[in-house]
Amino acid sequence: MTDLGIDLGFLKLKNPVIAASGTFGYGLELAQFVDLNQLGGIVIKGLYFHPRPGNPPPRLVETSCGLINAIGLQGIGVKKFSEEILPQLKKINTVIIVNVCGENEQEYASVVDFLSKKEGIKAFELNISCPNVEKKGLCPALDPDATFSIVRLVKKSSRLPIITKLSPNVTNIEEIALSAQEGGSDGISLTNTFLAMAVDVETRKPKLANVFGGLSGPAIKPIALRMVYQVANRVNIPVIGMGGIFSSEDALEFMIAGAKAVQVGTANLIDPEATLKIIKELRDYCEKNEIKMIEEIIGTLEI
Amino acid sequence: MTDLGIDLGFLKLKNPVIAASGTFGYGLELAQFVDLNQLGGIVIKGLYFHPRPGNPPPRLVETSCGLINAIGLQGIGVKKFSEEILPQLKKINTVIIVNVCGENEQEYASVVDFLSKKEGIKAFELNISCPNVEKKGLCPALDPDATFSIVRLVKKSSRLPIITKLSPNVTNIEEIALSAQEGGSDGISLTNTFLAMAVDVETRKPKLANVFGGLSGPAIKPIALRMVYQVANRVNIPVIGMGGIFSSEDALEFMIAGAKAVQVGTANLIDPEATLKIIKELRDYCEKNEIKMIEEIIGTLEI
Amino acid sequence: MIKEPQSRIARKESWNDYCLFSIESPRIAQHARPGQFIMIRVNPHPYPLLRRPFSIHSRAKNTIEIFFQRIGVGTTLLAQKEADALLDILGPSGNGFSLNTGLKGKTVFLIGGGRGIAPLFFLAQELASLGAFVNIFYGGKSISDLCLKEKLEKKGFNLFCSTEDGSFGFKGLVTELLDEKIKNLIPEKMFVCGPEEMMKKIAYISSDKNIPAEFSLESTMGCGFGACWGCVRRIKRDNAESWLKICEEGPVFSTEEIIWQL
Amino acid sequence: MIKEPQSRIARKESWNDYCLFSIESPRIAQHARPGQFIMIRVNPHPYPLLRRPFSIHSRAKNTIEIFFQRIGVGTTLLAQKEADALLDILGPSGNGFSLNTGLKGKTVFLIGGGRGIAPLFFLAQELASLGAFVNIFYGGKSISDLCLKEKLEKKGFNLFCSTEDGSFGFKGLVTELLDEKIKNLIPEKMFVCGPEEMMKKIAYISSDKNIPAEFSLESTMGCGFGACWGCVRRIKRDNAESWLKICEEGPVFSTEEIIWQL
Ligand SMILES: Cc1cc2nc3c(=O)[nH]c(=O)nc-3n(C[C@H](O)[C@H](O)[C@H](O)COP(=O)(O)OP(=O)(O)OC[C@H]3O[C@@H](n4cnc5c(N)ncnc54)[C@H](O)[C@@H]3O)c2cc1C
Ligand SMILES: Cc1cc2nc3c(=O)[nH]c(=O)nc-3n(C[C@H](O)[C@H](O)[C@H](O)COP(=O)(O)OP(=O)(O)OC[C@H]3O[C@@H](n4cnc5c(N)ncnc54)[C@H](O)[C@@H]3O)c2cc1C
Ligand SMILES: Cc1cc2nc3c(=O)[nH]c(=O)nc-3n(C[C@H](O)[C@H](O)[C@H](O)COP(=O)(O)O)c2cc1C
Ligand SMILES: Cc1cc2nc3c(=O)[nH]c(=O)nc-3n(C[C@H](O)[C@H](O)[C@H](O)COP(=O)(O)O)c2cc1C
Ligand code: FES
Ligand code: FES
Repeated sequence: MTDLGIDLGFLKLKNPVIAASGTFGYGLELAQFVDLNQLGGIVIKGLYFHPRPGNPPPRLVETSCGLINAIGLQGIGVKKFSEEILPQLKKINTVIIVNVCGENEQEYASVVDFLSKKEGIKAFELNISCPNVEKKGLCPALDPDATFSIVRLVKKSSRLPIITKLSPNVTNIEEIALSAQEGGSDGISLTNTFLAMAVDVETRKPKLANVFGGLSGPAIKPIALRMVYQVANRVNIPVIGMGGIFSSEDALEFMIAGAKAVQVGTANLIDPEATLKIIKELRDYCEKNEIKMIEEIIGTLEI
Repeated sequence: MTDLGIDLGFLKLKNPVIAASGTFGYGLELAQFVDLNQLGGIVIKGLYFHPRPGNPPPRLVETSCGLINAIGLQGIGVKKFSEEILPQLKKINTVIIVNVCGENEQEYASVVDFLSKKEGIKAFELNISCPNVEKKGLCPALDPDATFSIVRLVKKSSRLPIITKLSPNVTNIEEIALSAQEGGSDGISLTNTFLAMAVDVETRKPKLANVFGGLSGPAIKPIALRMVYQVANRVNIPVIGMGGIFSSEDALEFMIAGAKAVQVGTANLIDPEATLKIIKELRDYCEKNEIKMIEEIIGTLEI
Repeated sequence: MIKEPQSRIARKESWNDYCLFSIESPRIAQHARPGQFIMIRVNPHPYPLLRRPFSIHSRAKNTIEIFFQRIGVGTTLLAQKEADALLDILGPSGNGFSLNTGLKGKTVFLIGGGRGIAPLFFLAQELASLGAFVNIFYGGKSISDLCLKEKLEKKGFNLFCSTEDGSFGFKGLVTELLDEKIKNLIPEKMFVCGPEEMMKKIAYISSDKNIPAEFSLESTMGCGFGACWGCVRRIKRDNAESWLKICEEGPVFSTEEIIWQL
Repeated sequence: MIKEPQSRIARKESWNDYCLFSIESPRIAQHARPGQFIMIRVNPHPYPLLRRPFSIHSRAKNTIEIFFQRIGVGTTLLAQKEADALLDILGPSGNGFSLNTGLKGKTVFLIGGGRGIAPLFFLAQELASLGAFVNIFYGGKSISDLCLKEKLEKKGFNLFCSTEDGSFGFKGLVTELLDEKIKNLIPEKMFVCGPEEMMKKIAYISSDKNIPAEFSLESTMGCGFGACWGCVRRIKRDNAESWLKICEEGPVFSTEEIIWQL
């Protein structure tokens, strides 16, 4: 019987498969399909301090093997979350990570500060990389200094480990990852979505009301995998990889390239059981290849 | 009868559809399928001054709606090209553009200098953005200064217009485009391929001998389109758009977003008649929508 | 909601641009209510990527029906499937139309444009069994859009058809036909599904003549079960406007609730 | 090369992991030579993206055959197609095996591993008609990999079979079987198609015993018509080694030409 457990140092997971933020709602939406206790972890949909209306529709466009979204981080805010959602999440035996958003550094800090006082959260994932809030797709994760200063500030106000989530829309992903590490981040997750757009050629209007959105899904996997490989070989804090993971083979590619754990996003929307399917297939792969502990395969890529 | 003609200022095209470099060989390989005279133009496979061996195989990996290539710019060099290929290309009534490569600024200049003296070439496309020559995917197009200085140098030694081909692997594509413009580039083409990789989970080796390669095809279209839109709204030289164009609808998305012409790459490999099909469909679209000159639709995106 | 990864297509019927499947899915059939929908994964590959939503067109003991129009890649691939093929479906999703006993003996109008007729057939049967007098308005561009008219007649519903080209029934928009009829017969309630423009016009009639009405809205759906916030529409509830997930809170809303966007 | 976007599957035969299509394509049939291949577009969508190469297994007046193994997404989708389906194909590609009249009355060995048998059947027929004595070595993991053995026997070729599990014929690798036979019968020439390892071993035998041999190589192909430089293998010609496009210059090369990579 293979041990699928993963030790991130700051956090232990029963297996490497985590539900990615924004594709798993507040965790409970998928309970009707998935035994949440079996998951390695759940990253909650991005939370600002106050409730957010989100973007007008259309918010989604399907592309070839991809999905562009411009949800705009519609959300209920930290107060309602901790009063209405968190109590139910506590009953689930899996690691709950809150994806933290902010209009500015201070808001990130306030969210972390507020939620640090609550029970039931194991870590924060700093979403400094959402491309579809500001019209031009700008976000702190595009700049090393902005990344460093936000991470450092938030780390101060947090009782809990900080995972910094990076944007793929950069020239030098290693540089950004290093600044997050310097800032004191306990771990790094990547990638968020790729800034993208689509045009309706009949109306000659953008297909998204927000014009720009974030591309996710199988289309981006080869680029995300490359970035995860680059970062995992550069930093010395744990890296959580994601981007188009739909199968155990996808997950294994990221882990062999150096990711200690993976997040599954878009796949949940198409198959709510995707995470469980991947966990099962990972176990099969390990048994077939006589791997006692799945951690053995992390970063074993032969060049 | 619609006028599909495009005036780039420095170059007139009979239609906006150009075959992209590296996917159309030296132009003649597809003559068995395509009446080359009907094309808006052909960009020749990247040429260094001297012949190049290229990378060891495997050079290709198929991904979800995408293709990662690491050909490594295998090629015959300028001498053999101008002696054996160019004479045959002269017989074709379309615009021939040579895709120029170099190990360093000087080599770019030498290629342009050598070929400027030959008949039958209408423009050069500076490939400063090939991700799969250097192992780490580095190239001049990742840096504004490198871009500026290479363009300025080459422009000096060239009798012919220069189109600078940009890399999508950057944080700020507008900035790079502006430096190319400052450097004196007559036009800009984008995007080249996205730095990517794939892992064989059975052997735990990279699927490409070169480890990294460039991702192309429908998968990248939404990101490439976004970048073309950003650049076209920022520079005042003509922009040629590409990235996953497989149909006239794809081509129209790029033109409505601001591209004056488009290049079709990977699509040629799957359907050698792709360019002709797109030209025909563009004509149909214009007639259906009573567009007299296709140039009318360029940059008409309503925000 | 239930995932049925292997639901057999028991029967297929097809027309030029439309297709009808009867799908074996006892558990979904058992819970289905009019106005609810299912999410179908068109094929196991990543293209097309997302599931596609389809209203439940009718329900039997062990089967549900869907009736759909071929408008793109997913519906085209779906229409290529034959009887006995297996479908991966989720459902039943959403809340559906409100069926209150108060409608017994009352006149109701069900107004469907093109594929919009899909959910109304199921609804009509349930309303009839509640004892309401069901009048169905069925509009299309041309007679070829009215594939279900015989089926509806056979069930004995009072049917009014319209085509824009006049190839069958009233010549013009279904909303114009409605304007006509409503002059001498005011329904207790209207139930509507169809193109945005058509629903907007009827929403106007509904508030103008204050006849209560319910509308089944569409939007591109990422998941169909509330996880992505992709399917929102502008809705007014308890005097507050917000972007509501129509896959969960809808797809059916009342005249007062819907804020129509231009 | 010709593009035939609408070639009908005239006949389909299938086994557990293998499938055979007879495809109507008069123009490709007319030009086909043994060792050449066609490029098939598995479906009109962008997934799977690239065409897949398949050797021409046999040729009749208006049809060609392909024989293929299901190993992934493309071959699986292809194997799901039924007779009368239309295929988008390019071909004939490559140069194929050399057929010289000098082989009249001579003994030749054709050695195929698994799906590697595909091009050899066509070749065997042509060599036989040239008057050569054709001996076919047909190896597989198990008897289920030897689907074509009856077909080959019927044609009257001298057939030697091997399976790794001993479920049919010689127990072991086809190269071991070859080692046996070659002791008392030295062929004039060998023609080989199969897994890389098998071909490497036979290349060694070829140069060791200096028996001329030709090998049909594989590699991932982007286009199949020389446009992408994706399909190269290391080849020695006129004393110069280089990466050659096997879709144009191959897929068939001789012992002396091939530089085997580890
Ligand atoms: C709750 C709900 C219930 C539905 N019930 C039915 C039904 O019973 N029968 C039926 O025929 N259809 C129904 N639809 C619409 C159906 O889901 C879409 O037609 C289908 O998803 C289109 O998929 P496609 O891949 O064929 O088209 P695509 O290739 O995805 O799109 C083709 C074209 O159609 C447009 N389009 C895509 N989705 C929609 C949409 N939801 N509404 C309008 N235009 C769209 C696209 O913008 C594009 O221009 C329903 C939609 C919703 C939200
Ligand atoms: C010139 C030529 C002629 C061929 N003739 C035949 C034939 O007659 N019959 C036949 O069955 N096959 C033949 N092949 C091999 C065939 O093209 C591949 O099996 C097919 O492309 C696999 O496609 P897929 O989508 O099913 O597999 P994929 O999903 O693309 O790949 C599945 C697995 O198979 C591996 N793979 C992919 N392509 C190849 C390949 N070319 N060789 C070995 N492993 C591969 C992949 O790495 C992956 O691990 C030929 C190949 C070439 C180059
Ligand atoms: C509909 C949708 C909503 C998302 N919302 C968030 C979010 O709130 N916070 C965040 O950090 N990432 C968000 N993401 C990004 C995903 O978490 C993930 O990083 C990205 O989609 C790539 O992974 P995937 O290809 O597996 O989806 C969202 C993605 C999608 C598709
Ligand atoms: C096999 C292959 C070879 C290529 N070779 C070159 C090249 O030599 N020079 C160059 O500038 N771009 C090269 N490219 C990039 C294409 O020209 C194009 O920029 C890119 O593929 C995106 O367009 P597409 O998605 O339509 O293919 C190559 C692409 C492929 C797939
Ligand atoms: S479709 Fe995902 S929330 Fe409604
Ligand atoms: S497959 Fe493209 S050159 Fe050989």
